[in-house]
Amino acid sequence: MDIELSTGRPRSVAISRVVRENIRDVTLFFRRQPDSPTAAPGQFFMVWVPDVDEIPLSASWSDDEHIGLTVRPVGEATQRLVRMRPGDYIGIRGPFGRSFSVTGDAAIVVGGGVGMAPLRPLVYALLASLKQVTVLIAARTRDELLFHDEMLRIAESDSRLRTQVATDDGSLGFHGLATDCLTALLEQQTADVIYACGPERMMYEVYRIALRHEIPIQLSLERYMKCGCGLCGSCALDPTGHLVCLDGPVFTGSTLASIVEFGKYSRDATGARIDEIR
Amino acid sequence: MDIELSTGRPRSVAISRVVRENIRDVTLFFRRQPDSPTAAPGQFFMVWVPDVDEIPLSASWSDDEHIGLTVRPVGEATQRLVRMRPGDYIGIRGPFGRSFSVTGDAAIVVGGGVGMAPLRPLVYALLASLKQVTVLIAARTRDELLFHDEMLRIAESDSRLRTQVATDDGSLGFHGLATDCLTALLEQQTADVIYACGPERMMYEVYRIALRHEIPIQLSLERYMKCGCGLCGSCALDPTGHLVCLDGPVFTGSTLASIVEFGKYSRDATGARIDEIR
Amino acid sequence: MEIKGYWLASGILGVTASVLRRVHESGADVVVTKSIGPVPRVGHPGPICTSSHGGLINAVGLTNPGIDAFLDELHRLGEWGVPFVLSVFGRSPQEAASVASRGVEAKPLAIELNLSCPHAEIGQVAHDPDLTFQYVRAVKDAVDCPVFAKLTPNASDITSVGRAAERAGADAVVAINTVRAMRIDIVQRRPILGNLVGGLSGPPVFPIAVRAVYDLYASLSVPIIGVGGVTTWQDAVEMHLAGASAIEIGTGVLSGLDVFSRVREGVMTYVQETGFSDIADIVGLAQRR
Amino acid sequence: MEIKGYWLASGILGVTASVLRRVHESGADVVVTKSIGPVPRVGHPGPICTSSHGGLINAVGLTNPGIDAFLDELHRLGEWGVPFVLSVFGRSPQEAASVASRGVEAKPLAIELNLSCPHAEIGQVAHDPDLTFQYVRAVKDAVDCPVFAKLTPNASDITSVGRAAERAGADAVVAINTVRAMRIDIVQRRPILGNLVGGLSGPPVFPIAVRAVYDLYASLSVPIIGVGGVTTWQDAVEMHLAGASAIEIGTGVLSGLDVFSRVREGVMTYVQETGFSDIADIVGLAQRR
Ligand SMILES: Cc1cc2nc3c(=O)[nH]c(=O)nc-3n(C[C@H](O)[C@H](O)[C@H](O)COP(=O)(O)OP(=O)(O)OC[C@H]3O[C@@H](n4cnc5c(N)ncnc54)[C@H](O)[C@@H]3O)c2cc1C
Ligand SMILES: Cc1cc2nc3c(=O)[nH]c(=O)nc-3n(C[C@H](O)[C@H](O)[C@H](O)COP(=O)(O)OP(=O)(O)OC[C@H]3O[C@@H](n4cnc5c(N)ncnc54)[C@H](O)[C@@H]3O)c2cc1C
Ligand SMILES: Cc1cc2nc3c(=O)[nH]c(=O)nc-3n(C[C@H](O)[C@H](O)[C@H](O)COP(=O)(O)O)c2cc1C
Ligand SMILES: Cc1cc2nc3c(=O)[nH]c(=O)nc-3n(C[C@H](O)[C@H](O)[C@H](O)COP(=O)(O)O)c2cc1C
Ligand code: FES
Ligand code: FES
Repeated sequence: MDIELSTGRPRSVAISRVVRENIRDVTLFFRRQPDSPTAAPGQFFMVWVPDVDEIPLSASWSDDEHIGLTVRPVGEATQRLVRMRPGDYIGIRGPFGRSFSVTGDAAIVVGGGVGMAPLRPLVYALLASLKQVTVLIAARTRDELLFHDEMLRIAESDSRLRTQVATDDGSLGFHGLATDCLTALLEQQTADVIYACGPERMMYEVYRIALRHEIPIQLSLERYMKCGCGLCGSCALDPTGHLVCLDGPVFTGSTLASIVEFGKYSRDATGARIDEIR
Repeated sequence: MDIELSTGRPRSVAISRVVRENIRDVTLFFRRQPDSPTAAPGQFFMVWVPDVDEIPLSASWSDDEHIGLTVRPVGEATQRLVRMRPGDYIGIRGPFGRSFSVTGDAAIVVGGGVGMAPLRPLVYALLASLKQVTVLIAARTRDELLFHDEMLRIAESDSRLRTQVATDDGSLGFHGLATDCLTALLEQQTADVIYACGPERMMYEVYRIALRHEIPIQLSLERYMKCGCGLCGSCALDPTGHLVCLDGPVFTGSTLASIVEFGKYSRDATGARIDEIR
Repeated sequence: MEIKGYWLASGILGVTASVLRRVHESGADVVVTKSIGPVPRVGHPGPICTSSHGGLINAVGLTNPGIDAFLDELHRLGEWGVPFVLSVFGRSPQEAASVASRGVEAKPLAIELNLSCPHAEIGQVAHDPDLTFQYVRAVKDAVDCPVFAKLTPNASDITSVGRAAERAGADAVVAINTVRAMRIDIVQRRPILGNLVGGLSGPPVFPIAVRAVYDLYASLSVPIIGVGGVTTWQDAVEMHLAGASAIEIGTGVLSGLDVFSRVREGVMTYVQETGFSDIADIVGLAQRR
Repeated sequence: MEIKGYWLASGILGVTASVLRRVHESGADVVVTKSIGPVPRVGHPGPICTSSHGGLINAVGLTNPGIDAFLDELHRLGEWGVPFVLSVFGRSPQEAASVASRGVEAKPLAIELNLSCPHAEIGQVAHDPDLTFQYVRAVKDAVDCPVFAKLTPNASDITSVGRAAERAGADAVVAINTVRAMRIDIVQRRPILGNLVGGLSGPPVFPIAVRAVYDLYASLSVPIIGVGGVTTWQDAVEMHLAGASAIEIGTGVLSGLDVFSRVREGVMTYVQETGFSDIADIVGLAQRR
């Protein structure tokens, strides 16, 4: 048993670069410690925000030299993070969890809001494996689209990537929910795998659409996490006891079929059930 | 720092065979644990004698399968050991210490009493490296000679080994001390290295003889040992602070030249100086 | 209940029925729940854990949804037939007793009274024999099922505390909880854990636990439930020989949920190969001599 | 004396002047002797040490030749100009004081009062603030040099004991001594150490020591000498940040006698690279926040 490996110790890293992605989200970069592994698409870090808390954040960027985390401010920890400047310190444990697996030949990738964070490296991984990829970026409004410009730029030079936008307010692309856009998309094209990350309500609908079309899916779930490494149990799913931190955060449709709480309820910081999903 | 490696934990092994070597000494064999190293000639083990104590004993036999310890009963722990039967347990830590190094072309090996224990594997190592070896086995009386028959047997088939015996009472071989025998020997033949183990009084004389003849020597010293691994300090030598367990037990003549207590005094179990050497 | 086998220790994964069932199905004979208090409790801010020189330090801070919400989980465990022990804590003997008496509705095999969390304010109970006596007595008076007292290695004299628990009617003692510890980040120059200090568990505390179990076995007549740093069957054999009738495993689940069956199988093989007929036969054997 | 630098901890190699000089020449700023009592003492039968899960357990049992014989060694240290602290113990405050007052003949930099060996009969002193006060006061009254009180992590409340030592006039406190522990041989089914129980040291106890130093620094005004599990410069920085002015290294010598200079150089580089001018500047920095 290697506790150093499975749990780790928060290691302080200085923010090297801060990139504002849209009116809400900010990407923080730091140098990867040479002796720590790179993060595969879908893996996450436990991020120590000094004086506040430690929270899970997906790697939105991971190469030999740098790691990037894209943060949406929703509470104290994330607000503190998006205000950070180069030179400020955060602590990092990880990467943790199971990554997306690259399968099939034609993929649809559905990202809602900051859910695009783990999907960004996935798109690169899919293209590197010579797949056809349609990425559907959804947000409430055009100013909140994440990684849209970057995806457009890739698509310009790589015809295997197609981009599609959906905004709730119709300010760009499809006017409506990501799920309605996906349904429309599946009338024009087919796919042999769907990847999604975003609000659970959205993912639950994506799951049902995929089920209807009999397309395999992989979704990245969120649950409250205290340890990130299979100790505390706060991220356990009913009724199987799957742990989001260890067995996820990426789950396949067939696993999700056995998770009764998926799309229905989750738990708060005390472990109490709350009939609320994000 | 690997405490498992440097200090170890006594591991219980069952005695597999007991061989009476002469009227005093007994060799105990046990199976080597597959994950523990073999002992080089001159290395020793800390041997836990249950209910009594843990004492240092040299490996007199070490191959892939077995380790042998040759014991002379002098007090409670050693008396308990020589009464052991196959199936009885002892605990083993080690091997510890620096071994003899095989050098030169013609060696003289001088063993006094149970001092032959670490020299037995040395003789084999020297012969394996194609050296000329003269082994001088000394004891108070012929019934106390250690490994004499074995050395004779080797010498029968390997002309590079010559054996010589000295007994205090003249019951076999040279009548007199090992050191007088050595002096006589050096009148007939030369050597480019001398190895010795035995009572310190003997070794001190051997050291002086070698000095006089300008022959390099390696001696295996004994001092009271509690830890065997450089922690407790009970085996430290004046005035350099060399540790017999870690820097020895085998020392070269040039190191011994700086040890004022060599041949003069040692320390008892409390660390107090005693003007007595064995 | 019979005190034997390999149990999940309190606080590791123990906050929902689902995961406790999974741990049981993966091989734990009995699962001990997270320590539950009277009301919901968020616990300490993160980081709540860090590794340290081969061990783990945690300061979860008794995060729990409170006994009312937790009863749902307990009832589910009951429906599923998962053998469980309910761990409880309280800021006073009365509070602990009231949590326990609500909890026994769900028919736990036993109540484990956590008197010993080194990083929550209730940590000091099991330092004091008198206070320990009061807690154990209050809970014993309130419930019909067996009551276990969980002790801390941070007490000057764990055997006095164990004897006080026994006098008060504890049906077993559990030793040990985590050892007071702390890590400091040398870049930011501040303690790592949100709660600053925490409790050490895992392999480093194993010999501390063995010693506590050995000492307790020598001075108590109730069974000892050993816990602390067990990750292999060799560790478990050692803990049994020291005097543990049953063994709880916490941090060891990081090596996989099959740790319980791996340990059980190893111990059973040991017991057979050494000519004993039952694990119970080796309990406390290191005490002869 | 100035309380700073990297010292050899008591009981490791510290029984003769020769080896203490060697340790000093290998890089230890100050060497602390083995704890010395009034009369020769053989200590416990072997085995006196065993490894355990990354740590070391010892039960040497205060082996020492007694202060009379040891004075020769101390005088030699003096002649050789080796900076040394004399560690002493006694079965009563008077006995400890008498050993100390004999010892000061040899002009040690300070007396370190071992109140805390967990495997010898004197182990219980530093569990009790009153007893600690009496010992420290008796030794302070008997000698002119600084007196350090060495504390045990096995006490329920190490800071109360530390405060008692400070009130009695201790010039510094040393924390920590070893942690109560035991290993059992599963083949022979008996405790391994000749003394059955021993004290855990080395990396596993590091976070226990950090926590003790941190807590003591927060409640005392005398300097803290940190000891326990330090083997790297990172450990040492952490210990300084917790509040240690000087650091003793014991088990860490197993990694080589150059451990003192390796640690010192690492800490100095750290201090420079982080913009401080002296190691003293980082002592206790983790306490802000
Ligand atoms: C595997 C995983 C990957 C994630 N990746 C990203 C990402 O890349 N970018 C991003 O912006 N967000 C991500 N999140 C969500 C992010 O962790 C939460 O937004 C963050 O924890 C909120 O903390 P806060 O203090 O800012 O808000 P709070 O005020 O504490 O809470 C706001 C919301 O966040 C939830 N939350 C709080 N703490 C946690 C926690 N420790 N674990 C899970 N949820 C929590 C609360 O339940 C609440 O719904 C991810 C979550 C998970 C589980
Ligand atoms: C490196 C080394 C290798 C040795 N190899 C052998 C060997 O191969 N065969 C053999 O018979 N003997 C060997 N000895 C000597 C052996 O260790 C002692 O004879 C033994 O320790 C005596 O223990 P006892 O309880 O029988 O006697 P005791 O009554 O305890 O003492 C008898 C004598 O042995 C010395 N002694 C006791 N304990 C120790 C100890 N822990 N370390 C060193 N000396 C001690 C005492 O000082 C005394 O002089 C070796 C010693 C050393 C240091
Ligand atoms: C993350 C974590 C949470 C814990 N929570 C509790 C708890 O709520 N109640 C309790 O009695 N012990 C708790 N403990 C202590 C464990 O039950 C156990 O006594 C200790 O960890 C030593 O065992 P181990 O080394 O097998 O983990 C917790 C330990 C850990 C690591
Ligand atoms: C073999 C050994 C002997 C010790 N003897 C003493 C002693 O005589 N007096 C004392 O105060 N501490 C003694 N100690 C405790 C150490 O001085 C130190 O407090 C403890 O080992 C923790 O530090 P470390 O982890 O750096 O070894 C001894 C420790 C060991 C390992
Ligand atoms: S976050 Fe702790 S078990 Fe998953
Ligand atoms: S025997 Fe302990 S240092 Fe050599």
